[in-house]
Amino acid sequence: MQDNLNRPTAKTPMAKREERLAWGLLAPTLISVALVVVLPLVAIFWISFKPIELADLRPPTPIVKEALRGSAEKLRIEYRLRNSSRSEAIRDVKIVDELPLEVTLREPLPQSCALDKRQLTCSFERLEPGYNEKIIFPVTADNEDAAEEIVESSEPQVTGTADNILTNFEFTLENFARVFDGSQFISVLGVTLFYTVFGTIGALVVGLFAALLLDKSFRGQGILRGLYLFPYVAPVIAVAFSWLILFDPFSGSANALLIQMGVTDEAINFFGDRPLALIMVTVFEIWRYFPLSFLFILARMQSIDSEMYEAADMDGASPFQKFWYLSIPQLLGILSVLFLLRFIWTFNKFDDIFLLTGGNAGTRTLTVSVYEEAFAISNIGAGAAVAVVIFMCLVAFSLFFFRFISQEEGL
Amino acid sequence: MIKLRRKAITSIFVGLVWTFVAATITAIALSFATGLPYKPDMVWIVIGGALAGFFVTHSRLAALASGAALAIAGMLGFGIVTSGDAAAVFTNSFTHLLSATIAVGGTYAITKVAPKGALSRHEFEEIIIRLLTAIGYVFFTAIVLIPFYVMVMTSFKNQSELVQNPLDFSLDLSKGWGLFRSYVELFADFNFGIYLANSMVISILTVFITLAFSIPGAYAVARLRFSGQAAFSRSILLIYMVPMIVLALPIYIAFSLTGLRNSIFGIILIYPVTTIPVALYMLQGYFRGLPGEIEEAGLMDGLSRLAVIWKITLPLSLPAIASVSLYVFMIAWNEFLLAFMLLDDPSKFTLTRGIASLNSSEIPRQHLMAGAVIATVPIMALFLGLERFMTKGLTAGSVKG
Amino acid sequence: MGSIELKSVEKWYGDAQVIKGIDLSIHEGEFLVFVGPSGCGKSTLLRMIGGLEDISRGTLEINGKDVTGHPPAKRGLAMVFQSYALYPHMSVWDNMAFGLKTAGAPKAEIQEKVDYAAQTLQLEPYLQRRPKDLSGGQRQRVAIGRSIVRDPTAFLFDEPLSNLDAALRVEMRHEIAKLHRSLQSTMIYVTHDQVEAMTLADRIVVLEFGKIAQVGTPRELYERPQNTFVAQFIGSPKMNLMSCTTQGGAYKLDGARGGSYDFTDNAIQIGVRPDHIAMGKVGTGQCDGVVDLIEYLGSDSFVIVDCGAVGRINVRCVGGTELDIGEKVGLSFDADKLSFFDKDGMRVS
Amino acid sequence: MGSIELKSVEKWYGDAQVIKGIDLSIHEGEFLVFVGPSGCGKSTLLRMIGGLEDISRGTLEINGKDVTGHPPAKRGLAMVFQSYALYPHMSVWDNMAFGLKTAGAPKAEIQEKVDYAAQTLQLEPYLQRRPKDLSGGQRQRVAIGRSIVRDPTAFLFDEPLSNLDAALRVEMRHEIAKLHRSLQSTMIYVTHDQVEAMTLADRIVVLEFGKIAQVGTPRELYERPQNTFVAQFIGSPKMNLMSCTTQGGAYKLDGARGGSYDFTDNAIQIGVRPDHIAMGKVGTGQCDGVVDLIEYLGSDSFVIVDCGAVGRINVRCVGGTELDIGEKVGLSFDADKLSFFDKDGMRVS
Amino acid sequence: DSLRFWTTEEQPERLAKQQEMAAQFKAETGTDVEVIPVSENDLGTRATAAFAAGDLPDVIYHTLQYALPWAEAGILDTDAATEVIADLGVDTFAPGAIAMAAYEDGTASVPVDGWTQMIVYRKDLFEEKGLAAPTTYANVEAALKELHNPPSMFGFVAATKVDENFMSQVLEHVFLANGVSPVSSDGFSPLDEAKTTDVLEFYKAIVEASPPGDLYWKQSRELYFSGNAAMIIWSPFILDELAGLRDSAPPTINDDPTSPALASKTGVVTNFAGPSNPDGAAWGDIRYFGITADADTDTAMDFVKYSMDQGYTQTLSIAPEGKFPVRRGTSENPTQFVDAWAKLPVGVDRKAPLGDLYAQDMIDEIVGGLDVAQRWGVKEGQLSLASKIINSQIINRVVRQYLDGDVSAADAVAAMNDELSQVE
Ligand SMILES: Nc1ncnc2c1ncn2[C@@H]1O[C@H](COP(=O)(O)OP(=O)(O)OP(=O)(O)O)[C@@H](O)[C@H]1O
Ligand SMILES: Nc1ncnc2c1ncn2[C@@H]1O[C@H](COP(=O)(O)OP(=O)(O)OP(=O)(O)O)[C@@H](O)[C@H]1O
Ligand SMILES: [Mg+2]
Ligand SMILES: [Mg+2]
Repeated sequence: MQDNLNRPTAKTPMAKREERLAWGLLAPTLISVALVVVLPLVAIFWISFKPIELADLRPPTPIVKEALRGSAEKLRIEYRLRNSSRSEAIRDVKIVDELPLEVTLREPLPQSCALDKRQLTCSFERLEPGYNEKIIFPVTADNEDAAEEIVESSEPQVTGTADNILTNFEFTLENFARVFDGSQFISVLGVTLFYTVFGTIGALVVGLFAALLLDKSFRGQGILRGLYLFPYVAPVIAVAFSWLILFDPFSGSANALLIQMGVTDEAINFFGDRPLALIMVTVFEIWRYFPLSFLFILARMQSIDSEMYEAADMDGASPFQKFWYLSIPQLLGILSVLFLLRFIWTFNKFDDIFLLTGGNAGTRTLTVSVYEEAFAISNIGAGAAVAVVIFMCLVAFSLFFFRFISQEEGL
Repeated sequence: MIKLRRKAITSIFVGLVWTFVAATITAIALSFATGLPYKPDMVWIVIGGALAGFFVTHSRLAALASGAALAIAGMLGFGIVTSGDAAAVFTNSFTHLLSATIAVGGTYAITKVAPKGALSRHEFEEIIIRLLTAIGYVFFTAIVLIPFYVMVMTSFKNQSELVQNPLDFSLDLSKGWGLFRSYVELFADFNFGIYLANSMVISILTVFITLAFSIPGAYAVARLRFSGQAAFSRSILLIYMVPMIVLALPIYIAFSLTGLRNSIFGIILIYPVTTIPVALYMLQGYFRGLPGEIEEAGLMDGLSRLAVIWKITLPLSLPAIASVSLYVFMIAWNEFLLAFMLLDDPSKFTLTRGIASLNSSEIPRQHLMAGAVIATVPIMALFLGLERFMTKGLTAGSVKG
Repeated sequence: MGSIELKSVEKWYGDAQVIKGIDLSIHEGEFLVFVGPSGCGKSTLLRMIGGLEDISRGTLEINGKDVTGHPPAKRGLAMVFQSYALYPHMSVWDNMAFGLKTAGAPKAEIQEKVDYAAQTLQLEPYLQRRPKDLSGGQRQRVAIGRSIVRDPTAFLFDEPLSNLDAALRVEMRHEIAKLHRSLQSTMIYVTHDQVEAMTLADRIVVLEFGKIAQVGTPRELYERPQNTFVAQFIGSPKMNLMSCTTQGGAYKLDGARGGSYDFTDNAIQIGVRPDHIAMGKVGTGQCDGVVDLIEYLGSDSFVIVDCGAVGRINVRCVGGTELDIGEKVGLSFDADKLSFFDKDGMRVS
Repeated sequence: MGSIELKSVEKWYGDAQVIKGIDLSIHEGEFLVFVGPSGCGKSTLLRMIGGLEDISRGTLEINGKDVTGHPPAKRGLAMVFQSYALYPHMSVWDNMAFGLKTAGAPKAEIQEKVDYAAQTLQLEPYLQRRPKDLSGGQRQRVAIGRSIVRDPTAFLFDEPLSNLDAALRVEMRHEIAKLHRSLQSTMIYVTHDQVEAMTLADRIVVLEFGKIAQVGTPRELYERPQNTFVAQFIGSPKMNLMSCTTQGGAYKLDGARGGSYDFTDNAIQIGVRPDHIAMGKVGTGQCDGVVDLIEYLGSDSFVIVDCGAVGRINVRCVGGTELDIGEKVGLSFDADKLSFFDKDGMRVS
Repeated sequence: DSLRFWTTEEQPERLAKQQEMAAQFKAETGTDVEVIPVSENDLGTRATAAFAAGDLPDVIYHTLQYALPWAEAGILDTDAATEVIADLGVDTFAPGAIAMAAYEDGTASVPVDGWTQMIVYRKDLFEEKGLAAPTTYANVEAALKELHNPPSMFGFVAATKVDENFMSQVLEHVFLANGVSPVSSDGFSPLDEAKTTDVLEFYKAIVEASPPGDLYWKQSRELYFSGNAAMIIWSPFILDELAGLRDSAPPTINDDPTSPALASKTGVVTNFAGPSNPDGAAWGDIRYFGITADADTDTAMDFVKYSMDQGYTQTLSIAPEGKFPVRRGTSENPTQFVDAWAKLPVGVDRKAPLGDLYAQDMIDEIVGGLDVAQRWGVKEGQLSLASKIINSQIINRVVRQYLDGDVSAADAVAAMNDELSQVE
């Protein structure tokens, strides 16, 4: 105790040097991660409370198009002024443009406009939502074609201020109301859990089996191990489409084979029927990710002290006894770690289902919902709300995970 | 149970199960190879399997005889596999010889380890394990190979051939280079050359940027003492757990607002950030495992920390860096979601995005599959060529999916 | 019960012959130690006896019964591994009981035997702990306990103490010696530690490249090594070997003096242990030399004397020594304790 | 040039104090050895001197200059690591030249120094090899060579021989001793091997839990250990310690006889090494006992005598012994060689 | 200058034709046109996304359903479209096509071409069994009874994949046939329960005669081509494929994928009638060039004008079988484009004019469809609401629930009315 009180508190120069270096080395990563992970996470919370659709991302801006139209006495410069937004007004709009020397104004300027030397300025207090008007300046020019070129080559500058829905302080709970509304949410959650739980367990069990097969050395073991990793290594889009084609109800080989073998009389619509589609996407998940579990379990198995099995041999244990009493308890650690990690990853999975069924036929998971809401229906706010729900689930999982993993072997 | 543990009974059981497996795989393999309707025949499987299992135990000769019997029975029309083309004598005999060999040979190989008579628990379990192992190999090889087989073969066929007989994957070699028509069209008409180049460039740049960021970071986390180090190494895993779709939405918005959407630059900006945490995690694990004494020797030899990283740690970590690079390359190459959401113009598509566009209209399926093959082949080639590094990379980093 | 007979036992790994025809009978109740340099095949031989490696050629009999092809479980032997090989997920009690459980022994019997072993090895306080919560010595005891409960025909030990620190090693060595005295079972023990071999063994088998170099009691090995390999392998510091010529009942060191020689065969090397050399004035004894290094060890000092053409000779001085480096001395060998070896390195006796 | 001065040096890991205030001056050209049980802080102390760990409190001076906060590169020391720590991706030549290269030495000088070191260490045939193609001893030599080329103020060795096998260890030990003799540089050497410590050191520092238990020459430590820790730590087999009472110029073993005692302080423990006990008839000497175990080692035998309440006493018999287990003997201690310790375990002298 | 042009005609052959036209346009004006294929399913999302990002292309080739919603969302520059039409001459266009895209005072987009949906049926089988052509609900149901014989022959291949536009189209077609519409001139009007029930029951009948699963255009065509379906609903784009002119979608009814045999066995019906609407109706679609709000307006207008004038034949030749000219001619030659169109060869891998492949009466039936072409909301001036209703896929979903037996017909109607009333 006395000693502890006596502990030196000041950092030694060496420690300080090291600390500075460490932060220096980490800085690029920290900044980029903050920009691309932390900032978006904050953003998604913000957006989830906003009534915002995809199209609202475009801030209301005044658009002006300039053209020299007509000829002779009808010759005129037209400024077509529009408000890009149909719901928000724009205030203090100001157009500034250079009036070329080649043209001369024929009529006095309208009230809202002024000419200073060759600089033309028009101001408007307010452009109503959906505003779309032409401002016409009749002009004369000696060479109309040349003038047109010159007039249109100088772009008018336009400025204006408007409320931006992304940054203003208008909030709503509607997005969440929408997410939690009705039976839809329950079913999506149910599907997500089914997919996650069975996908994870399935991949673990299948991976365990594969690892048992390859946990001996024989010629060709390396090739087989490489082969069994293919599903994971290949691009998801390639394998997902292969599956779709393989299981196509009309021209898929799987159906043809089943019919030919007499297992079924009618083509089965694997990815189109409830609840088969959900089972199939889960099977796909298992197929695609068993290699990972297999790899990890195999690595763990091969690191198990082989002397332990020899001791069991001396003790007279049979193969199944060895598996059950020795291997399984030894693998429990890695299995539970894998389960937790894979659980979270499967929960996060989007591509697979999106490519296989697009979330139809009862396979809509939370992640697919984000896409559907935000992009298919263009309701970004609602999509963000689902994303927030996902994120909260994950935070819960992670807390649990770290509780648990700290006792298990570190990964 | 103990009573049942006699070799004869066990063998009959093994014979039944294995004959069924043998018949099924023969039927599927031959169907896929020829397109003819092969199918297993349950009745003869039960009879033939039981008999084969019974006789096989006696001797190698008996095994040979029962194999021959099974094959001949097949040719007489009582085969465990119904031949797709019973008329063709050659195919027919080949079919039955093959299925009988697999069935009987397998049964023999599985049961031969045990002596005759009553089996000890060890011996009984040994047989069961051998049976399960054999089935396991067949099962895994089948589930892994079939989708890839279908993918490759479909890309060589045309629509009408496929619709007419979805099981027929035999190649019409007379078409010669015509078989590659889909590939030629993809490159000629569908810009796959550009997609391939885009994917390459993006993936390689991603690898370099990722390494440039993660190597110093990983070193700091692994080796240097600073306050917050422990918390830091944990939060790397946390970042790992944020789902891409959750991030994709705000990234999409931000990119839309800044004009980075629909640009390769934007993609190159965003891919490394998805891979940096993974790389950081993998590398710091590796750096921790490097003997600290070598670095300390460098310090004693008069190097500064940075020089130690550059001259000692990096050369020593080359294998790990290779693994990380391959893994990152794979992630970038296979990435779909961001490419799909952020890219609109075909001139900027990556391969995965390009394939997605093949699915959307009346483009024939063989094109889609040819696209899939084009995307799969490079990553597979890398994988097979550098299996050691790749597997290491996977094990080290890929709790991620 | 507990005799083991090896008849021309060989082991081949592919084309490499690792055990080159070993004939050995191990008597009931004997404590036999295999020693030899690393890689000479000690572990392989032990594992072949235990049934963990198959025997490529030759036969193995236990109690007169041929068990060459039998699986380990059927040989009735117990093995203690270098790394203990405890089941990490089981308690000490379960570790010890596992063998009996798999054999389907009744509960009461298991309980009784485990308790007995635990008591013998003073493991009672730890029965509910996991191996990872035990010290090295305790783990080693559990490993031994696991063997004891099975009442084996013989115990096989593969370097059981090499993972322990020096002090503990001494202690466990004494315990194993006592255990052997109380159980009176056959024990086969592999080690590369001379001290263990010398102190524990009834007989020592010295292996060299998969062959037996010598079998005998520790004293035989120390005093009458059969060849230069054993001579140099046993004893620390090792025996000094010098070239010599023999003629007419006398030997002569190359480049120095000699002494009497009462063997008929022609020896070309002479071996003498550091203990059996006395230092005297220059010109006395068998050869002269200069003190090159003095290693003071407290209880003894070893003086390394550079004798020119004869070589560097290590001499033990019990307790300290007053010599200085660079001093010239004469060395005389204890005539009774000399060993002579012929050109094949075999003892001439 | 090469004196090193530690002043109240401390090391804290968080709340744990690992080095507890060490004052030590290391003279120029001295061979100093740190010994102590595992975890006592030997490596930490060495690494603090080298600059690989920072010094939490206290100062370190090299050649009279305070270098406490300096990075390793600026201290001019060289270190040889237990695992050799060679750069695996460089050839032997490059390994040795690396330090000079980073210091920006001219080519010719590098070449000369590396060649000289290679010659000294007989590494010339291997200069182009990678470390992985060398044997353990050669690697160790390269590690030493790497240090030599840099002409360091002092050499630091952290258990440099512990990865070598016994025979090689002896050989390398002799080489290091010779190296010190020829270079005359300051060397600080960490080991847990007594033999190395005793044979190599000019002075030994015995560490116990981060504190210095005793500093002195090997002979001082062996003959006059300052406390029971050093008494038991130095010497193998270790010193026998027995409880005793002292009164009126005489000591008496608890439960046995005694002898004369000429100190004023009250000792409660008596220590005597196995070498300094003679066996005689029952009833003679300081105590009686029964022979419990005889460990025959060839050159010596150690007889463990169970003396009842006094404890088990280890006695050395040079060469063999004719005793049998169970025989009764009387033990007499060499009166000149006794050590007495007070209740704090400190020597009474 | 350069223009970006999004097109939903993304098959390479069709793309090539458009690129050809772009090249001609460039030769003429020096303006580069980048032709970017966008799949039809993505078009809505992509356009909105591009609008949000401010990087809309200059011109979009789009279907009727987007015209008004996009005009309202500000994606389209309707003034520019109106001006183009005025410049080309309003009266050279088919008035219906202009009317369908009428927006405020002008037109939302420039109409390009159109087609009507048809019931494609196996004339040979109908004749064999003495069945009447499937022009009415009753005729279809009668034919199902005779011909449905799975798995070798399915009576029909209906659309059941909820998220495919195809299902919306087919359903709208069937609804229109019975005169049922969710919009009136006042906006939303609840579906008539009796009439809708007729529709639902009819639809259930054809679904029951279809194979199981999520069906859309792909399966319809595959099954019909392989000779396993008696009737399907499809667009005229099927006409060349039916005749074996396209290798990527070959008829597989016999071993020769290039044979026109199936074409000769096929009949089509465009005008389809339900019990409550004996006059029947045809579901028609018009495609438009939309000039966007971010466009380089003048250049974009030039491009559209060019495509509708000098390049118009080229535009139609992309797929003449499915692109009937909406602009009939120029003011000088009012039938110029119609005449040119009739001579355009159809097909991809092999070519032949439609007239060579089908009997004249069938061609008349095909082309005549455009006269009776209808869409919800067109007559009522509520096309934009109708588009929203369709895009919401509510009808698809509820109908699917009804088909799956989850709800009764009456409940389905109620559910649709309830949900549709909330669409705005
Ligand atoms: N599986 C194997 N394949 C090939 N050679 C092997 C195998 N196992 C052992 N060996 C070789 O057999 C020889 C004997 O090995 P063994 O382990 O018995 O030596 P050891 O005497 O126990 O050595 P140590 O003292 O190092 O344990 C060695 O040369 C080793 O290389
Ligand atoms: N980074 C650290 N954090 C906390 N404690 C440490 C750290 N490094 C070493 N220690 C502790 O400091 C003490 C001294 O360690 P050190 O390595 O110096 O021992 P040592 O005497 O060299 O032992 P050995 O003989 O086993 O090498 C040990 O108790 C160790 O647990
Ligand atoms: Mg060994
Ligand atoms: Mg240490």
